[in-house]
Amino acid sequence: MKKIRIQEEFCIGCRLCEINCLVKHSYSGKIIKAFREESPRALPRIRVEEEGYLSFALQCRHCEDAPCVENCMSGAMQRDRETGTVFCDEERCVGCWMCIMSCPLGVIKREQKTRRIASKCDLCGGEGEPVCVAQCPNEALLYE
Amino acid sequence: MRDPFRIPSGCAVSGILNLDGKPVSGTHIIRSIEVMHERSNGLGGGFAAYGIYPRYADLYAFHVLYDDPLRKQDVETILKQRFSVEHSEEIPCRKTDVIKEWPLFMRYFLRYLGEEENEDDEVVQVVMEVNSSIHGAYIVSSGKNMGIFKGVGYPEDIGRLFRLEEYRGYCWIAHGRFPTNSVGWWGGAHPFGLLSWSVVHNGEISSYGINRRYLQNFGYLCNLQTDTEVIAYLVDLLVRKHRVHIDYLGAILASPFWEQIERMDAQKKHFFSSIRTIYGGALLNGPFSIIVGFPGGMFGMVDRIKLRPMLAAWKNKTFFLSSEECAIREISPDLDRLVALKAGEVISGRVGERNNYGQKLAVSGV
Amino acid sequence: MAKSLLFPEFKIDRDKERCISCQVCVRQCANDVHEGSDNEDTVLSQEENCVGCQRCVNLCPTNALTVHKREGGFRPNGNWSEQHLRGIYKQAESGGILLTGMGCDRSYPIYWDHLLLNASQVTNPSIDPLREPIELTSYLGRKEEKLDIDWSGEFPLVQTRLAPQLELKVPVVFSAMSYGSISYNAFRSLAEAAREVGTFCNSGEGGLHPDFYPYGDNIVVQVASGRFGVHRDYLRVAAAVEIKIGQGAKPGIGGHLPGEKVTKEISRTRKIPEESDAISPAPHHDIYSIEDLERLVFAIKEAINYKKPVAVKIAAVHNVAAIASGVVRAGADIVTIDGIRGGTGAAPQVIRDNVGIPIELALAQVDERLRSEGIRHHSSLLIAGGIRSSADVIKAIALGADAVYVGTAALVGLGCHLCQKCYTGKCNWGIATQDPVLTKRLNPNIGKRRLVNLIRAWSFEIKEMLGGMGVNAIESLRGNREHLRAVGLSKEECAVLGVKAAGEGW
Amino acid sequence: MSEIIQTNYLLIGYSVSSWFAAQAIREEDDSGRILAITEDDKAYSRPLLSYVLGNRSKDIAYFGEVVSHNPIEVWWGSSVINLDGVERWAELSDGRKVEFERALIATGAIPVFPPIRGASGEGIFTFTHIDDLERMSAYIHKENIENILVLGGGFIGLKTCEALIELGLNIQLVELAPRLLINMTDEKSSRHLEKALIKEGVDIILEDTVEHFEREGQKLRGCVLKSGRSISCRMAVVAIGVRPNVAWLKGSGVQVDRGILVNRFQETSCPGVFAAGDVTETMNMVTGERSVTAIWPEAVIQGKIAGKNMAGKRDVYPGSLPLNAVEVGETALISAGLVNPPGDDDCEILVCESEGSYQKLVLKENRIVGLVFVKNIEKAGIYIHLLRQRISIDAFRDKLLQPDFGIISLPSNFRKHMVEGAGIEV
Repeated sequence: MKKIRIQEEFCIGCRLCEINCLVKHSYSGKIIKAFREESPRALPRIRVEEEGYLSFALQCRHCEDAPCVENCMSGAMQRDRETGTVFCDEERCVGCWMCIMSCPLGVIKREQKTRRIASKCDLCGGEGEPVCVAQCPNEALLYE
Repeated sequence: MRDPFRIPSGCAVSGILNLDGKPVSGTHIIRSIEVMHERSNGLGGGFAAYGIYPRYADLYAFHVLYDDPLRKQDVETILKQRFSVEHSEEIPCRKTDVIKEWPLFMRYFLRYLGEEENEDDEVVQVVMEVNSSIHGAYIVSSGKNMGIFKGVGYPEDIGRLFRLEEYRGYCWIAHGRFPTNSVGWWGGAHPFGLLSWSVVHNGEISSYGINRRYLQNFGYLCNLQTDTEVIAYLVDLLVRKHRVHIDYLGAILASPFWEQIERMDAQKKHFFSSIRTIYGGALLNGPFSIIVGFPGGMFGMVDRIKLRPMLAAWKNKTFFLSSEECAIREISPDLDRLVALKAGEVISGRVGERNNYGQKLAVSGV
Repeated sequence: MAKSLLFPEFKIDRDKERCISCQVCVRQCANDVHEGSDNEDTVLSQEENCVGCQRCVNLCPTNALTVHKREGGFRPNGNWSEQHLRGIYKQAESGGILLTGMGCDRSYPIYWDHLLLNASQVTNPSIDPLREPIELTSYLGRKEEKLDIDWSGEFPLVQTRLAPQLELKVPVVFSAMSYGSISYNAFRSLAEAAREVGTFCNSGEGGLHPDFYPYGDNIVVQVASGRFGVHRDYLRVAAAVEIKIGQGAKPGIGGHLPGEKVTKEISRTRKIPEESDAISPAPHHDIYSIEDLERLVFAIKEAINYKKPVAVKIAAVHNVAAIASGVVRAGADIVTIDGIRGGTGAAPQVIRDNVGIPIELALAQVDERLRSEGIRHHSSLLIAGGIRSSADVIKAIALGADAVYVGTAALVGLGCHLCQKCYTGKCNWGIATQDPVLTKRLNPNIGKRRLVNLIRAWSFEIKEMLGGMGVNAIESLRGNREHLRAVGLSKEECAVLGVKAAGEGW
Repeated sequence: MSEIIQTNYLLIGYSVSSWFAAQAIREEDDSGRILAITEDDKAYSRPLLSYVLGNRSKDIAYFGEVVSHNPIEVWWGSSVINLDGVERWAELSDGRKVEFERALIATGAIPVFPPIRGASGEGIFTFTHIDDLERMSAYIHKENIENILVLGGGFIGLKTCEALIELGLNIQLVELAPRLLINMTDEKSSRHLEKALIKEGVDIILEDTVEHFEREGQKLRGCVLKSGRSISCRMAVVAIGVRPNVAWLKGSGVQVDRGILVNRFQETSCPGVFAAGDVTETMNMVTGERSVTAIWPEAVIQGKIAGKNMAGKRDVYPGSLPLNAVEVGETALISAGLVNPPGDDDCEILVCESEGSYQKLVLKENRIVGLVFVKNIEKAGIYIHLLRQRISIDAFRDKLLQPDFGIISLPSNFRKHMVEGAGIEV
């Protein structure tokens, strides 16, 4: 399966990935609306970590033996059998946070929607390049 | 008066060579070029003939055009500094219905007075000197046992003016001119000659500017602003001075493309890439087909992507080159072989050589 | 400290309706112009430090920012321009030489813009580059006057051994920009692009980082007055060696890489101690005459076993034609001439803007001079200094250049916005900097792709123009000034350029 | 003589451990017969019970079923009443006998129900089984319940509270210990949780328990606590703990203490008989003590390892790690490992507190051995990973619990392995 490859040597720490991810997963999908009008504001499903001059954007690696999937007792966290994407079925998610506990990268968040659910990278639905990759100004993220 | 413009031209070219060296009259070449009347527009025509002065075969035969007869004295002064004039006369012309006026044409048979090994270079020097410094006089041809006859008019009329049917030569080349802009000037007509080279040319040399400057590096001054002039000088430089084999002139003047060279075997690749690296300034770009006459033969060549026509033909011991097939059939309806020259190809014929039908020479054809 | 009389050069407009306070601008400005407020709801901008590099504008996801020249700061005055006034204020405050970067930005005539190209009509068919080959391959190096060929065999055998040549698939070479003046990633972009398109890049006087040795076949290394990083392997790994005498942006003076830019890797590359200033003297202290140059040329040729061409780079100064002739006679296989608009990482502004002559005039004169001396084929001519487009390239070729160097154009291709602040080391585009936060902003994979695209695009355009002229090999245009005509130039300028006025035929 | 069935693999009980064991067996052995015996009549996720009660989840069914070309057989509504771990046969409730090569005991745990006066009769529930869910829902609805007593502030008690809050009931939560989730919390984290519960209207009564229930006829009326306080309620949920379901193993030859004793391969004292999940007693990876760790993630990993070993591979169980999460209102709490080290232990404690948020790490010998996070829980997985992997925190000790702590803080090789390695490779 295609994965997002992180090239930390080219991450410029601009956090446009976070911004674009947030917009992509917002209600309107429009940047200004998503930031200024939608409440609660959507959460980015990618996290830029920084230390000194080093930085990189981290999101779900869609692990092969994904512990979040195994540890999800509702079956909301699952792997799309065709694309291999690990995603959370928001309908099924009950917010038990087993996934958060079991994610070694800490890339699952609690997000307030109609109720609180686990929110993580869904590779933007698995069709085409995820926005974080497509919009990374320096190609620090590759989808390959 | 000197034409200040370089004249891009259309044109017809034709050439006949008897491979046994038997002289034939000028009638044939006139007939041949006349067929291609439509390729000329009456602003220039001319002929080169080889073997026409057997009596003075060892002497330089200078044809000199005097727009201004007063310059005759100046020219002769220069000539006499280096040569002894063994014989001189006005070139006989006849008034025709079409051409009623013409400038003075003189011919001089000259013996070089200096060291033998320098004589060709001296001749070139004198030609350059006269043509660039004496306004109103112009050395039309400067070879041995050959001569160039040219002027403003259709080529067949020029032929008749110069009474070429009375000359007998083993090789004839002819040119009918279609300049796209021109003031009629007799010196601007083709063939263009230097030493025993004569060049007729159909086309336009896009690389003229650099060819001219390339030649400048070697002491050739192109003052006549004609494409044909650079061709003649390049041929002289390459063949006479750099000893390039005529059959391989195409490798320089119409070289194969790098991508073709890439695909060649190592030996050829080395040859062609060396040639291109060194002789880039001599590459003739743009459309052309040319016939070059030289003592004992002639060759034809077309540009590297064949933008102008040229055919070669053989019948018994006669070798033909022409822009159009009709011009060959006119004088030899049945042919042993007829081929169209390929891009960048040189086809030559030499007196005493077997008919090669152009086969071994397609070294750089596209 | 007394209050400065300077005020911001740029004005930043932030569209409050569009700004989403995402702080991208804050994070991207190395000059600390933007600042997030404590509650992160608003972003403020302090214009004093803005250099107008447009990095924030480019990355702002909502296009909320506009950075433009601040208007009306100085009272209009035809004589006392803003540039002069700013210079005086700065110098009155600092007491130092005004530094700047990139090339001369004065409005001297740009002759490229006064030269027009020819095209075929009727008498000569133009050639369609999509259907017919059009060749841009060029060879740089000394050309023999003639070839000795043995014609006796089945196939002719070339007897002459050709002098070493640089084969260029496109007559555009990336000019000397040292690792040090530009970042590792910028240099990598250049080296990889050069290899991809079949041309060369130039190490500048910064030595060659070991990582770039594998690119040696596409690198020209420089030997300059500081001799930084020059050693046997450096000379041998490269495709050619260039002795740098002068630079168009600062003829007659040396160079200075401040110690803070001499990082560990640069120290390793230049073979100088870390954090020490790298000072290139104004002259080579072993070249005080043309004979001395000849000795260095041949010393280098000896060092590289005569296997690669040796170039000599000089700035275009008043007597350039005669100097170039001397350089050719001193054994240079390639003469590089750098005009007044050539770029630099740092130069005194007064020198950059006032010393030297435009490259077009220098090129025309040098080419003509060498031809008239019959030595044009002894050296190839590489010219530099303000080549901005494929049109400039082709005009340079027609004037007589064998190939052109592009520096600024390549950097612009990499993202440079010509803020002219290279000397500060705070290049927000990651080009002219060694700050690891900034250098990673230039991803060499992107950089390479952009440069390859640029050169490809230019070569397509060059082919179109050549085809239009009915020329299918670049050498048939080289020095072919018949294909150039001048507009709006005086007779003297036309004469210097060796170009007829537009309207004149052949 | 009743029918004798032969199978390669017998799974006794069919919940999470068995699912993952079946999956693991199938990865190694695509042809062997796998037979599962379960009392249930469908596969469901036990931890979902409270969420279904609280209407957070519509469905109790577990979504991640076992996938294989060769399906496994499940006999629903059946149970094993006798097992001979030495002779390798099991007797089913319907009298059939199954002979097996390998068996997995995964019968889970059953609620502890204390002997309290008045506890028998309607209105009092335990909450670990799908029948409990149905009965409770029906009872709340039928009896129009408004007040409810939850006895036990442990994990199930709190999960029950979460659900009952969603239903809008008034809850009284009684816990004998001085704080909630006694093993998962410390004083401070428990206070955060209590505050959140109170905000949701829960009445918390600590250090107390039910002395007896009071009834009005059959119906529950209330209870009296040890402290003497009396509470009126018509329904109560008893959630004071679970114990492994091992009673039926008497005479099987399988050694049992509190739970089934297993070795590192999840194999019981009877070779060929394995056990996994809530029914087992395993070694705690932090303390090294044997205990029952009745949580989903352990059931998963034990099931996988048992399955692998049953199919003839060798895979070793690293030890159990108690961990869990609860959320009340906005307050989420995650806890793992050793939260309250015994006083004589040379443990180091790092704490980071801010408004509403509490993070505590327990370190021992430069390794993380336990944590409890309240509210700010999203990076807990990273710390738990470090705990599981026993990574020395020496290189990044000063970054622990810093707001920008992340993968970037970890040694670069380890970090790259985590981020770029195929899969998780932990």
